[in-house]
Amino acid sequence: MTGKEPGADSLLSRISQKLRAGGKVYGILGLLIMICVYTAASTDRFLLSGNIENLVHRTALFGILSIGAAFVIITGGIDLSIGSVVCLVGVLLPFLLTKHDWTVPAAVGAILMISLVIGLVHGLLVTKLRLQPFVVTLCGLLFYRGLARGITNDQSQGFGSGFQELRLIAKGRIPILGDAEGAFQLPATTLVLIVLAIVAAVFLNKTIYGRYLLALGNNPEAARYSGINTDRMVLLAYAICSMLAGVGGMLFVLDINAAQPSDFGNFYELYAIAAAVLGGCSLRGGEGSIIGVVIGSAVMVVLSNTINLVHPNYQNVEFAIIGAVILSGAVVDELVRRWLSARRAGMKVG
Amino acid sequence: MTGKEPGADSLLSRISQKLRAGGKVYGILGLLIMICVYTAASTDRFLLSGNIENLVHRTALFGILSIGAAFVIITGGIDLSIGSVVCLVGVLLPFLLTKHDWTVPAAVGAILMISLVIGLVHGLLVTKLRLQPFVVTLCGLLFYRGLARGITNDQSQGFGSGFQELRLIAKGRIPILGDAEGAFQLPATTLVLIVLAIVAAVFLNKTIYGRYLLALGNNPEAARYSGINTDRMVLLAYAICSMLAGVGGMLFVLDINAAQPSDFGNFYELYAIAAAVLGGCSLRGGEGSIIGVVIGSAVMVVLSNTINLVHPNYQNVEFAIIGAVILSGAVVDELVRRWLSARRAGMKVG
Amino acid sequence: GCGSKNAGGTPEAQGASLAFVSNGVADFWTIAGQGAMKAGEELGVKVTVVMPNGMTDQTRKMEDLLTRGIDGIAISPINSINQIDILNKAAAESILITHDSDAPESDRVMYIGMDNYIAGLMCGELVRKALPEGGEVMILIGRADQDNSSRRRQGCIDAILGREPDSSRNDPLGDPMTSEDGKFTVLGTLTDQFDRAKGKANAEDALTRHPNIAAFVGLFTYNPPLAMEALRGAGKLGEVKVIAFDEDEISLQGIIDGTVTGTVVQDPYAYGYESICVLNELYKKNNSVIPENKFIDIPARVIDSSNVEEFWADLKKKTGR
Amino acid sequence: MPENNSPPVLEVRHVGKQFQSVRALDDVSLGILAGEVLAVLGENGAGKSTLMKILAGVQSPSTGEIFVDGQLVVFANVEQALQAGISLIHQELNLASNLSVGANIFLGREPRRFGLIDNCRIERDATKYLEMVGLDVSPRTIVGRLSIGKQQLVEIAKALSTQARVLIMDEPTSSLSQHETETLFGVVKNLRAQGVSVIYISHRLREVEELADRVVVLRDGCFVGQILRDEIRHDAMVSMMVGRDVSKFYHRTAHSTGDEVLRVEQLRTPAYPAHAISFSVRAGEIVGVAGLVGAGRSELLTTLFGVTPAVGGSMKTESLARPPRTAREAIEAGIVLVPEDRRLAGLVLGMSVKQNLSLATLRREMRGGFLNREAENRVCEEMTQQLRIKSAGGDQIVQVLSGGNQQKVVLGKWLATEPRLLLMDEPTRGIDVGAKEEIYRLMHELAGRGVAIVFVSSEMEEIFGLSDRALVMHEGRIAGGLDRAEISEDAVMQLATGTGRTPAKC
Ligand SMILES: Nc1ncnc2c1ncn2[C@@H]1O[C@H](COP(=O)(O)OP(=O)(O)OP(=O)(O)O)[C@@H](O)[C@H]1O
Ligand SMILES: Nc1ncnc2c1ncn2[C@@H]1O[C@H](COP(=O)(O)OP(=O)(O)OP(=O)(O)O)[C@@H](O)[C@H]1O
Ligand SMILES: [Mg+2]
Ligand SMILES: [Mg+2]
Repeated sequence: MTGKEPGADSLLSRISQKLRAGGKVYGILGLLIMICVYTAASTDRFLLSGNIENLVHRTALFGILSIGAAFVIITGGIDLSIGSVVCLVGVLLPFLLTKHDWTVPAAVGAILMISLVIGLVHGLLVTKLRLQPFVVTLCGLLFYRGLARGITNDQSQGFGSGFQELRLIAKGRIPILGDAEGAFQLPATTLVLIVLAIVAAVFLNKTIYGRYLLALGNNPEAARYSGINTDRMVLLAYAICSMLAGVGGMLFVLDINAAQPSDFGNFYELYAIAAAVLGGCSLRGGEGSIIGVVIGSAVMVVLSNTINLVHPNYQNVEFAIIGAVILSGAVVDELVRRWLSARRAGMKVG
Repeated sequence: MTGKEPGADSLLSRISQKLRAGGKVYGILGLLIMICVYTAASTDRFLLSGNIENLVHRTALFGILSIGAAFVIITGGIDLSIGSVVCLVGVLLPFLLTKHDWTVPAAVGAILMISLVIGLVHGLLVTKLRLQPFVVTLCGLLFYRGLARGITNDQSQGFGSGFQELRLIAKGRIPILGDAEGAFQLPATTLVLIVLAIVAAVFLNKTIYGRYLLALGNNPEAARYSGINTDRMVLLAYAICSMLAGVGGMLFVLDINAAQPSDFGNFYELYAIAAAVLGGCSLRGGEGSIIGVVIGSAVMVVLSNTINLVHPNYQNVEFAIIGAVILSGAVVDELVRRWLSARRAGMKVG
Repeated sequence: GCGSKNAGGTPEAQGASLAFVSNGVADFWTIAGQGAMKAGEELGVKVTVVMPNGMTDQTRKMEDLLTRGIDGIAISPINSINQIDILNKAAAESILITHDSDAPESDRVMYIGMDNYIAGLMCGELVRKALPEGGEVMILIGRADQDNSSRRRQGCIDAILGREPDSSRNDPLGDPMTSEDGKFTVLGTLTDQFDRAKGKANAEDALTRHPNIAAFVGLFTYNPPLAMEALRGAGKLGEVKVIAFDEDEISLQGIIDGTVTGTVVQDPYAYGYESICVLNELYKKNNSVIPENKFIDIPARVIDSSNVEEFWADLKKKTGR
Repeated sequence: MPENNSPPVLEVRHVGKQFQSVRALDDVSLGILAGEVLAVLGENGAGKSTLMKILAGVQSPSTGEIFVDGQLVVFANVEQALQAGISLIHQELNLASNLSVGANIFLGREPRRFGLIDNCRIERDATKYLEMVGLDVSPRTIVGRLSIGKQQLVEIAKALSTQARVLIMDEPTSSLSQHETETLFGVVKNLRAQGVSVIYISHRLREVEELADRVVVLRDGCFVGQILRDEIRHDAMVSMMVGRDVSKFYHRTAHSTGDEVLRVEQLRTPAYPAHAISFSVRAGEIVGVAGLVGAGRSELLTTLFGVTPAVGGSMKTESLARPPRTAREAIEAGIVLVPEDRRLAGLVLGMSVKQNLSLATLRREMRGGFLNREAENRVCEEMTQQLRIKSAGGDQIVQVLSGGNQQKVVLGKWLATEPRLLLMDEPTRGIDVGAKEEIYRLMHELAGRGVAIVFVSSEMEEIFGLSDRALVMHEGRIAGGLDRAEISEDAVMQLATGTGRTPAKC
């Protein structure tokens, strides 16, 4: 290498690193801000504290699922069973509490246990039997929903008017800005998300295990040759994902108060994965940022809110709009990337 | 090298070749036979020519989608938009024919055109913009259904009691064994599948394009360095997939007579992908067999028939059962594979 | 038209903004939506028709309607006993009435529609009428786990089996049930999750499994046509009776052709139309529209060969299809 | 030799290539005559491969022109280059591992009958080319099952099958051993005789001495000069490449060997479960493992390192009583492996130099599971200095480093763990003389510090330039061991080809 190269190279590497996660995060943040500005400009109801509360609340619920999805995606895998786990958990909680009079700790404990086991099974099938994550979790998608329908015999499960205290976890509002009329109150779920997100971000970026995940997502062989127990790490990722799906599922049903086995959580895995991808995770593995993922889910939540508030008559094309936005996000991201490297080349020549 | 090496190597290679596609095909075929034997043993109604006709008919409809999915999967990609394309096509055909009085050729032509364009757009985004297939087609999944709902304003589109001749393509039965009462008659759709499957199989295994697909699915660089225009081949794969989704979608709606934009074709992409995987396609790309894929879809069709005929009370856990079967299929396949290679090692020792 | 047009001025200027919320996406609801829109035009009020996907979405859409500061909401709760919170929230911040499926436990002002259980009973009666000698009956339905469908199904079964009406029953989906007199057998209920290919397959497989099945009951709009397709395929159309629900044109044509015994129709158009009219009156503080039983009955009707033509003509006129 | 009046078969004028920030080639001009063997030399990152990729239509030049038979041409893609009779054997393997050897050889040029692929002909012709390169496997073999060396031979057979007029070989021998190399030389000389031009890239200067009619040297993407047939000497080339005089290439200093750090008895590897391997290594000893392609050398090392499970046998180190089952076990026992394929198993290409260097020591340095940034930086500092890793700093992505520096990063990762037994598989594969010298120096330093080293090499000079003792493998067995004094080309070749005496001292 020549003397001059290093400087340039480090620029290259720094930019490319930024582009890796950082850049994408800025990108998605920009998108979110744009949508918010547009909506706020179109209707004065958007910024009502009540609406903001709804938005951060919904973002929390989806964000929790998306963070889980992100961990699996970072290992280069995928989890299609998230929605079905949400469904299974969503019907089980009321089912156990109301139909079988379990105590709250027992029910919650059992459900977390089940989610954990589900995650471990996925992980074991992927690592020990070397099955493809897509296949394993696709079977999960079919299996857990079928299970939920079987257990409940196709009947919705709900809390009726009971378990109000428990439901506060999902419905509670914390008056952080005093309880003046119309003052913003922090939804409990948002608090949960903040805590989980911080823990997840620290875990991913500050602990050796996070480093291991990124390394093996990037090159499993090299990670294994470096003495990393890749199997255990992958197992961990799937466990985290299903656990978070379990937590999310419980919060969902506590919030909604009932779950229909046949469609509770349908397609949620796709939202979660989309949010993770929007947030800068590469499905090739080895890349991802927690904050980006959370913003990603916020984008989708706000988008549908925008449609409901500003264009209620376009509700039936909501999906089309969301799809179009995600795609354009990805396209713009790619184009910016190219433009930047073109610029770099230009700078170098000139 | 010594003299014995080639012998050993070629044996090795022949076994491994069998294992690659052949073995898997035998595996899935065995599974299908097992299920059929079980069902036939449990109920004498299973082998009624009427039921067989239903089964081959349904297999045809899903098989066509699965063959399309297989081509994309072989390139190492994935198409999540199949179900939504089925939906879009399924509502457009009656919409154009009944609401807008298009002629049949015009409508069919336009729809095939649309499917083709969809496939090309996917392909271009994947090859030229290097976007991840999962992301591109996930957006497709959201977009095309939304579009279908928008176009039809959420009203289901149907042929009413008209277009009986056209519908014969999907409903017709060909009395190949004479038209004696209760004699088996070949559904027209099955004929379509057979033709498509043969063409696809020859294309994949006997033409250079098929080989190019397999090569680039395994190692795009190697294919490119060998002077293969990989982008064009990938484009082709996505085009084929969406075209077949279009054809399948038309047959579905002609068979069922009406399509509800919000539900038509929901999850069909997952069935198609599952069938392809069952049939021996590797989602890592470079592997796949058409006949296997067709058998794969047959397994899922027969399975749900089995449940309806033998265990109707388990009808609501049907998904669970299908999921379980697919998974055990994958597991057994893997275990057999290992057992065989252990055998090989053993042979070497002895 | 109902009620009175808003006094003077361009309607849009001071018209209320009202919402009509369904419990899902279906033709039934697009017809209802048309009724709502029509009323909106006549009264000069802004009407938003909302068709959510499932309970979570319905709750979200409700929240956002309230954020919009909607003046009145007519909703068909998917799972009323478990949606009290959002319903009461809506009742508090706006004017809430229910249609199609009631939520008596909530603070809703009133209910417009009919009782799905009773409609189910009527459907069951049709079955008994179609099969004087009795026989085996298979029930086809989209989903069994939402209020309207489970009540409708239960009513149908109770009538077929000639039980004392009791809407609190909930029979399992699978196992066959035979009436006291042993004449009628309900073979079971097949769900298809709105997947029509699956729905058709269910009907076909039922025919395969039960050679001497006597009748299909299709409890969701699209089920009867699928049953007819299956029967046509098996060459048993007309031989096996089809009892329909709702007013799919194929079903109506079937009644004319004699391949369908009859259908029980609600009046979705009226649901939509009436709901908006009532909401508008309530918005104008005219509470006289509230009957003391808080229930405007839009009874389900039995449509059979005797009255199908005029019904269909009327329907076409209303919906312009 | 070639008659110089006719125009060059292939010529580039003022070619430059710019990657985002890297100037890989800068105004390079050169031509090659019919029937000429042109060697292109240069340190890692000099731009050799880039230039070749441009000639073969894989990449397009940022500036400059290409001429074939004096005609200006522009290659839009590989196909056009092939049409023009130019074929390239890439530095990295580029085969479809799911297809058969035959299918790979004719990939993109399948013979057809009635529009369908003619597999019979493929097999027939493939066999011909396989024989040429002396690879004794069936054309039906799935490529993925072959060892890297054999795959390299398949690549060569593939290139030969294009009937090219200009055959470009980018480090074709990097994973070939003496035996295959000589077969290859035969092929090349043969081609030259037939008037085919060959551009030959290698870091093995001895090969160049033997083959080349002319040597061209690149440095930092610039043309620095050329050497003609009769001036081609090792030191001449070296000094032109590195711009300085690399004296005393192999340091043959005897090491005072300490006590035994590894004893292997009856160890059997998956590739050759039938053959048991026994030997031992002492502290401070450098043991070279020679053998033909596919002899099982890599398998031996990966088994010792625990990434391929031993089929049987025992292995003793101070802390281990059996073969390790995972790399972690091996590393904790002080055994580390510099793998054969650094891009596949050695490096996390997407991560930074620092992250790669610290990857193996994270656990040891962690504070309650948390990363220890100081330790990371320290390791990065130390290793970058000790190994003279040329990079734009610890945060640079290793992907853009040149081969030599990448290899140093792998070494650094392991040295940071302070190993007692260092296993190296082809440690200088694709590395330029300068870097080679440094790596040799390092190996001696480490040995001097009492680290035991077992290295696999297919390069004869390395075996007798570095080893205190050589083990020669043949089809999974250790055919024999040679003391420093006994190590000679013939001795090694005899054992390697199985014609030698039976094992004496291991
Ligand atoms: N695709 C690429 N993107 C960015 N930089 C590149 C790319 N390919 C090569 N380079 C840079 O161009 C320079 C020349 O690389 P090249 O591979 O031609 O060197 P080389 O002479 O082949 O080295 P070696 O002997 O290790 O093969 C190096 O600095 C390398 O980092
Ligand atoms: N993945 C594999 N599956 C089956 N056999 C393999 C595999 N990899 C290597 N082999 C076989 O194991 C034997 C040893 O291969 P290995 O790579 O260890 O040899 P080597 O001496 O290192 O040769 P090379 O220099 O080519 O690496 C070879 O015969 C090879 O064909
Ligand atoms: Mg190179
Ligand atoms: Mg090796």
